[in-house]
Order: sequence, then structure tokens, then C-alpha cells
Amino acid sequence: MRRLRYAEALNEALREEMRADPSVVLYGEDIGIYGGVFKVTRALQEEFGAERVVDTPISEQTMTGMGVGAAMMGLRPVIEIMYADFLPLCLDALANQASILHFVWAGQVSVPMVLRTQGGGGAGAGAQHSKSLEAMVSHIPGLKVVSPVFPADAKGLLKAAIRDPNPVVFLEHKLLYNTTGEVPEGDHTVEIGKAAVVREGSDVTLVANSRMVLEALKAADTLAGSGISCEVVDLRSLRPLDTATIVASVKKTSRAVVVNEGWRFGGFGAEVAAQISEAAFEYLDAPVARIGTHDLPIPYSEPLEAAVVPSAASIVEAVRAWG
Amino acid sequence: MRRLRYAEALNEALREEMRADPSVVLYGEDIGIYGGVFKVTRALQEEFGAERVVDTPISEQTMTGMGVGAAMMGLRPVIEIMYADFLPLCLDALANQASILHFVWAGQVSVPMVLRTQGGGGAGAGAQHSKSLEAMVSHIPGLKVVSPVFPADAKGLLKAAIRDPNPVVFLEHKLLYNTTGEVPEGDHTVEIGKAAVVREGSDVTLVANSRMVLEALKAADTLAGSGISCEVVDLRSLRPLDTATIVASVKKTSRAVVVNEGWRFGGFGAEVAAQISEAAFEYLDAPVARIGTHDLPIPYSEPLEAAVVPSAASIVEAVRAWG
Amino acid sequence: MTNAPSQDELVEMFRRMVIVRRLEEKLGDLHKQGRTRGPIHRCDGQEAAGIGATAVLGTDDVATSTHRGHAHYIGKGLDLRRVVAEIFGRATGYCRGRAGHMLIADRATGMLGGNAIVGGGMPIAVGQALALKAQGRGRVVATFFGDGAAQTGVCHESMNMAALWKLPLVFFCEHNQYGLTVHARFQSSIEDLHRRAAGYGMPGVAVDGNDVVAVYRAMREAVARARDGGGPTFIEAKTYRMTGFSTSDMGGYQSGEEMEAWRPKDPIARTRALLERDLGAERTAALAAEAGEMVERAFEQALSDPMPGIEDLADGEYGAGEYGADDYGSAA
Amino acid sequence: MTNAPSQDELVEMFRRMVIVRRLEEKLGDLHKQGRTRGPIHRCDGQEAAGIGATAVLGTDDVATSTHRGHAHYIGKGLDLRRVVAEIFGRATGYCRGRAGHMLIADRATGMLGGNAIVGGGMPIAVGQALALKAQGRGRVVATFFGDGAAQTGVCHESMNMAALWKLPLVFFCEHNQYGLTVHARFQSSIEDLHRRAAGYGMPGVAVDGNDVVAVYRAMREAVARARDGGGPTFIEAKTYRMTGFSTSDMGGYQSGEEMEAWRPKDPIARTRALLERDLGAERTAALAAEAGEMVERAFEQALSDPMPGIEDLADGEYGAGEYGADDYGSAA
Ligand SMILES: Cc1ncc(C[n+]2csc(CCOP(=O)(O)OP(=O)(O)O)c2C)c(N)n1
Ligand SMILES: Cc1ncc(C[n+]2csc(CCOP(=O)(O)OP(=O)(O)O)c2C)c(N)n1
Ligand SMILES: [Mg+2]
Ligand SMILES: [Mg+2]
Repeated sequence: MRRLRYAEALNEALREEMRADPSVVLYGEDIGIYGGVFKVTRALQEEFGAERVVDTPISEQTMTGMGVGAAMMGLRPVIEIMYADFLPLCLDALANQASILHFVWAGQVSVPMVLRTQGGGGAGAGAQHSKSLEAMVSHIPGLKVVSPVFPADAKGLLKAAIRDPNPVVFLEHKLLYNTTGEVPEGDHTVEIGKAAVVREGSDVTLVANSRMVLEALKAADTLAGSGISCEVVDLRSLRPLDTATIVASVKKTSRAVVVNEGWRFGGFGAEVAAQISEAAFEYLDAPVARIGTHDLPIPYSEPLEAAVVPSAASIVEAVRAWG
Repeated sequence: MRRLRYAEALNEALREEMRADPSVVLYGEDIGIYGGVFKVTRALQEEFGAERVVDTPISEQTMTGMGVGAAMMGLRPVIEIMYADFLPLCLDALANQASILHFVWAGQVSVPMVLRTQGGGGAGAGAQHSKSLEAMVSHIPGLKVVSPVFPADAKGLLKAAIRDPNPVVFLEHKLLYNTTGEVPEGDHTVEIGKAAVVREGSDVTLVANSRMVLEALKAADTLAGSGISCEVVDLRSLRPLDTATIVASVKKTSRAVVVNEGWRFGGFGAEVAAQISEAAFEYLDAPVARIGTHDLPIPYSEPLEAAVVPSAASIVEAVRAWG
Repeated sequence: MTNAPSQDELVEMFRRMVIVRRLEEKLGDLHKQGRTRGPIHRCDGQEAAGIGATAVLGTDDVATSTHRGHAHYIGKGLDLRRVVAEIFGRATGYCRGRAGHMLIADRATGMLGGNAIVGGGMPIAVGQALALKAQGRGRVVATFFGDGAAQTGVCHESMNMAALWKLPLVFFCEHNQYGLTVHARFQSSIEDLHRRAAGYGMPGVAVDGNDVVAVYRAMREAVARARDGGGPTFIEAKTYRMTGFSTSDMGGYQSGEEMEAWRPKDPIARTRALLERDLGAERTAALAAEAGEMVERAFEQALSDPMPGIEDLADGEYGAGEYGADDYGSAA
Repeated sequence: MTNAPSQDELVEMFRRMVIVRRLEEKLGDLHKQGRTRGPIHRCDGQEAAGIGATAVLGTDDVATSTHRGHAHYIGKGLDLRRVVAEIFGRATGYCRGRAGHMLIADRATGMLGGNAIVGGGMPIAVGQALALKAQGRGRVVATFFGDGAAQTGVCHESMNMAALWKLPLVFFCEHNQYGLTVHARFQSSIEDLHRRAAGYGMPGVAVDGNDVVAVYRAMREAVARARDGGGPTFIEAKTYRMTGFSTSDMGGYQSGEEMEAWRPKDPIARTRALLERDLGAERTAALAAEAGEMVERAFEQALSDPMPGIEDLADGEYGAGEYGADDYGSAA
């Protein structure tokens, strides 16, 4: 199979869906001629015109609300929010409009919009451009939330998200755009709400999402060297969460480390850890370990940033702490 | 001791702090002549003037950001956001400004502001006026978050919040304003970050905050009738969380039910449950139970709303489920 | 007079204004009896604005409303019984009791919809207008909002985008002098909000919001511009909220003189006087009486409708995309 | 000429403009060598705006800046070495490396501060101005922002509140024609942003942002008005960003003609020509050379400064209220 960069896989998903369905439109800052600051929308305005690939003013709040309005009238808007740090600006439209209207209006409308954004640290972008805010969006009923790590899933989940009749928040990571992987051509979709076991193992389950899956895989390699066999579960979807796959793995290994790049306190990892403790209580040999970004604004300077964002090393350390 | 309504206790705290410290100012919608839609700021504009009790336009985002600016220049603003459902509008200023600037500017400023708001269901206020969004604000490092249930703590924590050099989100509940309790006169403060054991018991620990503490106490009464002895921990502060008090109780009882009015999935209860499972793993006889609002937008109609918001009955049910 | 309503239209607007007023008064009565739930925001005094503006819209045009939307609901053609049923949380309400009075929507008449977040309807209207523009069928969106909402950030963002993209959208601001309890002079840096339209290269007009004919005419011009691809218009209707901000209003912030000064401008009395000139007092009174009876019947029916059962919640948080996008305005 | 700068002031502004330009060029060079980290937003071409505007502020006046703040930092009197140190994440930087180039603050000179959220500085400036007004010492706030930021909701809310409360605040908009890559004509419904000021009853003026004297004069008038209790002013400085939106700009969205048309308007060349008339070419060149050397030295020093160690993080997420509120502008 051909290998594509993560950004190219997303671009292909957008192009295919736009070709197949004229109601798919893109709204965002700098997504037109420039093709997006991470080049995910490269050359799409050229192909589909400025009516379907719309450069918007810097107005995240209205951009999101406008997605809701367009979606309820039959369009399928895909909105690009440049950094996840700007999600707070979108949250009113997400929590008070996008997520509620299908339910509150008793099914009279659906809101098939996708809100793409990218988060994460490690690039020296500072406290206002490095956050991972999974926890804020995945708490909201009526939204779906996905965060693929591999290019194939990026393509498959984006296509599924565009076709979903519900609002979907699609979380990317700035350090993933240049990673590559095999990506199926054509109509490849991945079901929202399904995790994947991306490495099998017997001693510990590492549950991760987005870039942290790569760190978990690295940690698994390292630990294999000391005879510890790690199973790695890539959540892919955060809401709905595939509890069954996670729990099946933990029942096998009896130990779990949950890795999420959001701040540890009140982070998405708390939900995953709580669910594991609820559903696999009798099977656990040790408390579920949780790893997240230290509870601090993310500092700019390299040694400081590296100290607060989780990595393979922190995962290895957590596993080794069990002795 | 005299009894005050919850709203009066808050009003007294504001008045005392404003008399003691001319840098304390209030910003909010309808807080002036009208005294706030829940009457917490009653008669304060009369006493302190329109320069210190400022009616603002309907501009939550700028109101919050302006609190940050005023606080860093030496004022101590207390901002009233009418409904917690509007917190998303404040989150950019909270997550990208208020909470980070002390740290990111390496201590050159502090941001001693308080953002008061009220949430919660049960009043027929509908999906856009009934949410409990503890999870969104308590995830943010640099913020403190409190949610007192009793009038005495409301007064004591509000005074502590105003004096705190850090930004504090102060969460009230619409159904608490008319509840009454004994409130110490004069300079009564309650330390932020300390939970309280409000009922002692030996069989189960019920951990709750805000109005859910009242429901937990009711449930404890009911369960006492069937010979089950509940200890009730009132969190009071959500961030920093008093893990020690919670864990001490659970080590004694070996069972815990966490009750938080936010949506269950990704709610604040997940953090509490995860911490209990981490710190009291060896002591637990059963998985920690979590109760929250059902994962749905909050419906208006009474029977529907009653079905989704947690209550004493749901707590009793969770405890009885252990058999 | 250009753009003036026909006599039939005026009669219909009068009928609807009376319905709205009786609806509000009935709700006030029931509130006093403790029979309502949650805050209810009446629009007494603003009927000419809401009814005059919606009268110009077709069923397949779209409107977004606010927490104070009863005139928009009636004006857009919603069935009164189902509106009342929703306000009382009944299973027969437009949203099966899930929405309550602030959030009513009706797909068939293009009411999409009420909104209890101040300013919340405006970005949605921008998106709706973008979609309608793409469809190219000449449909328009009217977004209703108050003088308080005009101060929100989304109002600026929405006006900028609507003007930038020449969307088929009318910004209809009901300037009733107050946010909840705060007078406009403490909320807004200028008195005449329509003057802000110039900052977006958008036409802005002020109109006597208690004169239903004036409102109709201004709206007709704006809607025609929108349909013809001329882009958005900002209409500021100067009016006054004659009752509390909601059923929970405890008063004390309005001067008696101010309230007295507005009383003679009551839009219903003015429309009635107008009609009496044409139809005579008797026919006009009969019209009003009939409207009042209709309201009585709607309440009787709605209040005996069943509450939803909790099995209603079984369909859960997500939709399955049950329908197509083409049946908006199907009541047309 | 009313409000014109003295010759000494003009010399100082020229010196600072050259410092800023050299700073940007050095950063560009180091970026090419792979020695910078994270995106860096240069302001080449906008030096007259940033330097001319800040020249009018006292050390105890406050400024909020943006992601593109280097001219504001230098104009407000920050020490170049510590600015560079911060940009390179050194322990000796203004924020001990925690902030990076977009978020620099210096309490002593009233730079509070850079901000990487577009529009983020404006509400903060409103609050600062409220506090300064309460203190009654005639201090003012200048809030810098771009043409892109002018489209954000907080810009509207902040302008409304500042005008409503007559705050000592200057809204200084650097209209450099672009958001990141999107031309203003695709972002803004009007070309002349200062015209929006009228919608708040606020004076609004446009000025040639590449003419440091014109900027200085407009700002001086606005600052005097603010100090005297006359409330806020909106200044729109028309200028052009001569390099990429940041070091990660891949180009392709600007026309060659446009870039060529702005080149002769380079604010440094124009100020240099002005000074040469008064001081002669030699002294002017010497001034520029001296400034360039200063920049070289600052980089040398800063780049040999240590990185912070992780023990720096030990003080944690909360502050203890270490200092009083009175030492702002202590460099005065
Ligand atoms: C974002 C937001 N802030 C505050 C409120 C509370 N609130 C409800 S109605 C209202 C006043 C709105 O004033 P205006 O827009 O003039 O409408 P009116 O009530 O006069 O019809 C306020 C502040 C809200 N619902 N949403
Ligand atoms: C709220 C927000 N949205 C988007 C961005 C990404 N972004 C950074 S700079 C920029 C362009 C800003 O344009 P303008 O205000 O004109 O400033 P300029 O870069 O031209 O100096 C954008 C969109 C951001 N930092 N913050
Ligand atoms: Mg109003
Ligand atoms: Mg710009």
C-alpha cells in the first residue's frame, strides 16, 4: 500500500468526500489559497472553488455557530480551528448549540458538522498554542470526539466523521502531520467508537490516544527489552469510548497505564481510568496508573516543555514503578 | 448563631470584603440597582457606588478578560456570570489568560480575581441554563475552583477566594440560594483546598459537592433506616482537591460513591473516582460508584429533567446495588 | 406608500398581535397561580416588531429567535396549541417538552429557532444564510435579537461575515431599552444601534417598532434586498418591554414616568385604531375577541395534553440522520 | 506641526526602529540555521507603527501587545538582551524562558504584555484601563492589535465597554493588509477599520503607519485625550508586513506587484531620509551602525546565557501574591 503523510491522508479524505458529496464545505482560517497552516486543505480551493472552501475572518465563535446553522440546513461543513487552544472560543457554540439541538428540538434537525483542530506540545509553541483539550470537548453529550494517530485512521475517521449526522470534534496533533503510514486508497472509512489493539502483549495494557500512542509503542519496545510485554490500545475515538476493547485487554493483563497528553488533573485519562476500575475491578493487580501533562501551563523553553509533556520515558517509568 | 440564606451569606461576604479592602470591585450583568438575578449583590451598588459595583454589557468574554487586566493592576475583581452555562464564553480568558499569566510571566503578575457563577438543574430552566460545568474549569492549572453547599462555607470560601492571589472560580447552585444555615458573623474564612466530613459513618463514603451534598445527606438518612451507615464528604474545593480527607474516609469504609451533578462521562467525578482507586486500591471492597447527570442535554419538562439529574434516590440505588 | 401591507395583511397582523398579547397575559395569570415552570419571558409591547417583521417572511424563509420569541413563533405560523404545550412541557409540544419556552423550533415553518443564549442565534443565522445562498432559491434568513445582544462579540462577527459574503440575511434588533434590568445607556456606547451597520458597509435603518406598518415596510425592503443578492440589512426597531424581563422579575429598576410615557404607544392599541378607521370598531372588536377565544381554546387543549414519559429519552444523545435536508418550510 | 516629535525623539525613534529591524533580520538568519524554536513573527515594515506609538507612552503607562510584538517591546523600553534571551528560552529572559517570543511581559516598563491569542490583549487592556482610571493618576493603556484581530468578537465588546466607560485607552490597530495569509478584503467587510469607531461614539483616525512622525502625532493626540478623561480613541495605522507571517510561512499568497509597491514605503528608509536632512548622512549612518552593533552584542550575550533547569518549575501552578500592586512602571 502507498504511504502518505498524516496531513496528506486528511487532505485525501476531504477531497474524496467533497467530490462525492457537493454538500461538503470547508470553513476556516487560511485554508484557501494557502491550504491551511498545516497544509491539510492544500489545493482544495483550487479544485472546489471559494464557495466551498471558505477563508473566514478570525472569528472562531461565529465560525462554529455558523457551522451549526449551515449543517441544519443540509450542508456538511468541516471547520478548521487552527489550534486546539482556541477550542474555548468554540465551546459555547459546541456545548450550547451544536450538541443540544438535535435532542432538544426532538429530532427536527441534525447537525452533521465536523470541527477539526490540532493540539499538543513539543513544538515550542508556548502556553497558548500547545494544549490538549480532549477533556473539555469529550465531556459534552451529543458530540462525538475522535483523535486518530495513524494516517490510515486519520483518513478513515475523517470520512466517517463527515458522513456522521452528529457533530464530531476531530483532534489532530501538530507533531503528527509529517509522520507517514500506509493508507488505503478510495473509500476507506473507520467506524467511530472503535478502539484498536495496535500491539499485543500480556503483562500491561497501555491505553493511549493521538501522539501518545507513538510514545506508548516506544515504551513497549523499551520494556520488551526488560522482559515486560505491553499491549497497546489506541483509543481512536474518545466519545463514544470503546470500553469493551479496553476492558478486554485489561482483563487479560491485569494492569493498565492510561496515557493522555491533556493535563492529568481532570483529564480524559481520569474517565478511562475510572471506567477500567469499574469494569475490571476484580482483575486489577495494581491501581490503574495515569499519565498526563503536568498540571502547569505549558512552558516555552525546551527543557521545561520536555519536563511537563508525557513521553515514552514517563510511561516506562510508570510501568517500572510497579517493580 | 444566626441563620442566613445562602444568597445572604454571599452578600455578607462581599460587603465585608468591600468594606475592608477598597480594591475589591464587582463586575457583572444586572448586579447594580437590581442586585443580581439571584440577589447576591443586593444593595451593594447603593453602598459602594457604581464605580465599584459595575453593571456590564452582555459580554462575558470581555468581562472575564477585563477581570484579568484589572486584577493584574491591583484590583480584586469579583465577576458574576449569571449562569454556569455561559462559562464556555469565559473559558478563553480563563484557560488562555487568567490561569497562565502568573506562571508564564514568571511571577511578574498575580491575577487575584474571582469568577462567581451558578449552575445546576432542577428548576425547569432548560438545556442552556441548567448545566454543571465543574469538569471544564477544574481541569485548568492555575485556577482554583470551589463549590460550597452550606451558607457558612459560602461566606467563608468567598472571603478566602477574594483574598487569594490566584484566579478562583466560585460555583454556586440555583437551588441553594434559598437554603438556610448558621453563618458566623464577621471575619469567617474557610481555607481553599479542604474538604469536610459532614456526616460520620462506617459502611460507605459518599463524596459529593454543591447541592449533591444535600442529596447525599438525604440518601444517608434513608440508608441509615436499612442499617447502612454512610459517611458524607463535602468536597467544598474541587481544585486543589483534598485527596487526603477523601482517602482517609474510604480507607475506613472501603466503599465509595462519588456524586457530582455534571454529566457522568468525563465529569469531575471521574477524577475523584480515579484518585480514590489510586490511593485506596488495597482498601476497596467494590469498585467506586460514580453518579452524575445522564449523558444528555438537560430537558425542560419536569419528568424528563427529574429523570436525568441525580438525586438522593439515585444514590440510594447505587449503594443498594452492592447488596 | 411603498411596501405597505394590504388590508388583509394588516388584519392578519392585528389578529396575530392580539394572539400574542393574550398568550402573554394568560402565561402571566398561570404564573401567578404557580402553574408555570422556569422563567418565562413575555414580549408585551413588542408585538408590532415581532409580528410585523415575520409577516414579510415566507414559510420557507428561516428565522432565528431569542429567549423572548413568542411573537416570532406566532408570526412564523406555528400552531398556538403546540407552542403552549411546549411551554408547559407536554409531549404534544413542538419539541415534546424537551425545549421549553425559550428554545422552540419548528422545521415545517422555518422557525429554527428560539435560543436562550443571548446572541446565540446570530452565528447560526449566518450559517443558515450561507446554506440558503448556496441553494440559490432566493430564500432568506431573519435573525431576531435584542439591544443587549447587540453588544455581544458574536453580533460583530456575524455582521462582518454576513456583509463580507453578502448573505441573504436581515439583522432585526428589537431595541426595547433594557437588557434584563440594565438600561441601554449603561450597556451600549451609542443609543442608535443601527448606526453600527455602517462599520460593515451594511444599510442600517431605525424604525418605530410599535408601528406595525412601519416595521412591515422596513422589513419588506430589507427582505427584498436580501432575496435579490443585495446582502444583509440591519433594522433597529425602537420599542419597549411593557412587563418584567421574565416571570421572575422583582422590579425596582424602571422609572414610573418611563413606563407611563410608553403606555400610549402600545402597538396593539395603535393597530386597533388604524383598523377601526377601515373596518369600523365592531368588526375590529370581533377580530380581537375571536383571537382571544382561540388562545383560550389553545390553553385548554394544551393543558390537558399529557406530559412525556421517560421512555422518551431512550433514543439517546445521538441522531441517526433520519430525514433529508429538503423539507424545511414544508408547511408552505 | 502640532504634536510633532522633537529632534531628539526622532533620533531615538530611528535608533529603535533600526534595532527592531536588525533584531528581525538576525532572527531570520538564525531560523535559517535551524537555531530558533517554534514560530517567530517578525514585524519588518511595521517598525514606524510600533515604535512611533510606544514613543508617546511613559514607562508607567501600560501596553498590551500581540504575537507580533517586537517593536512594542523595544519601544516600551525593554532590554534587548533579555528579550532575545526570552526568544531563545534562556533562564535570563524576561519570563525565564517560560513565555517565548509571543508572550513577553515586563512589569517594570509596563509591557503587560505579549499575547498569542488574536484579540486576547483587548479585554485585558479594558481591565487595566479600568484599574488605572480608578487610581486616578492619569496613566493610560495602549492596546496593539492587527486588522485580523479587529474582526474578533472581543474587539467589539472591548470597544463598546471602553467607550461606554470613557476609559483611558488607545486602540492601536496595525493594518498590515493580512491576517496570516488572508488579505483583508477576504476578512473584513470594510477597508477602513477606523470607521467602525463611530459605532461606539469614539474618535477614529487613519494614519500612514509607515510614517513614524504621523504615527507619533496621532498617538500623542489620542494619549492626551485619554489622560484628560476624554476616553478612548481608535487609530488605524496603514502599513505592510514585509516578511512572512512567521518563520513557518511558505508563501504563495501575495502578489509580487503588491510587495513591490510597498517596498519604497519602507519606514526605516523614510525615517532615515528625514534624519539625513537634519543630521547629515554620516551621523545618521553612524546611528544605524551603532544600533546594529547593539543588536549583535545582545544576541551574543543572550545566546551564551543558560537554559533554565527543571527545578525552575518547582514553584508550581499557584502564586503567593509575592508583591504589591504599586511597582508597575518602576523603571520610570
Ligand atoms: C450569553 C448570555 N448572557 C446572559 C444571559 C442572561 N440574559 C437572558 S436575557 C438577558 C437580557 C437580554 O437583553 P436583550 O438582548 O436586549 O433582550 P430582551 O431581554 O430585552 O428581549 C440576559 C442578560 C444569557 N441568556 N445569555
Ligand atoms: C483566536 C486566535 N485565532 C487564530 C490564531 C492564529 N493566528 C495567529 S496570528 C493570526 C493572524 C492575525 O492577523 P492580524 O490580527 O492582522 O495580525 P498580524 O499577524 O497581521 O500582525 C492568526 C489567524 C490565534 N493565534 N488566535
Ligand atoms: Mg432588550
Ligand atoms: Mg494583519
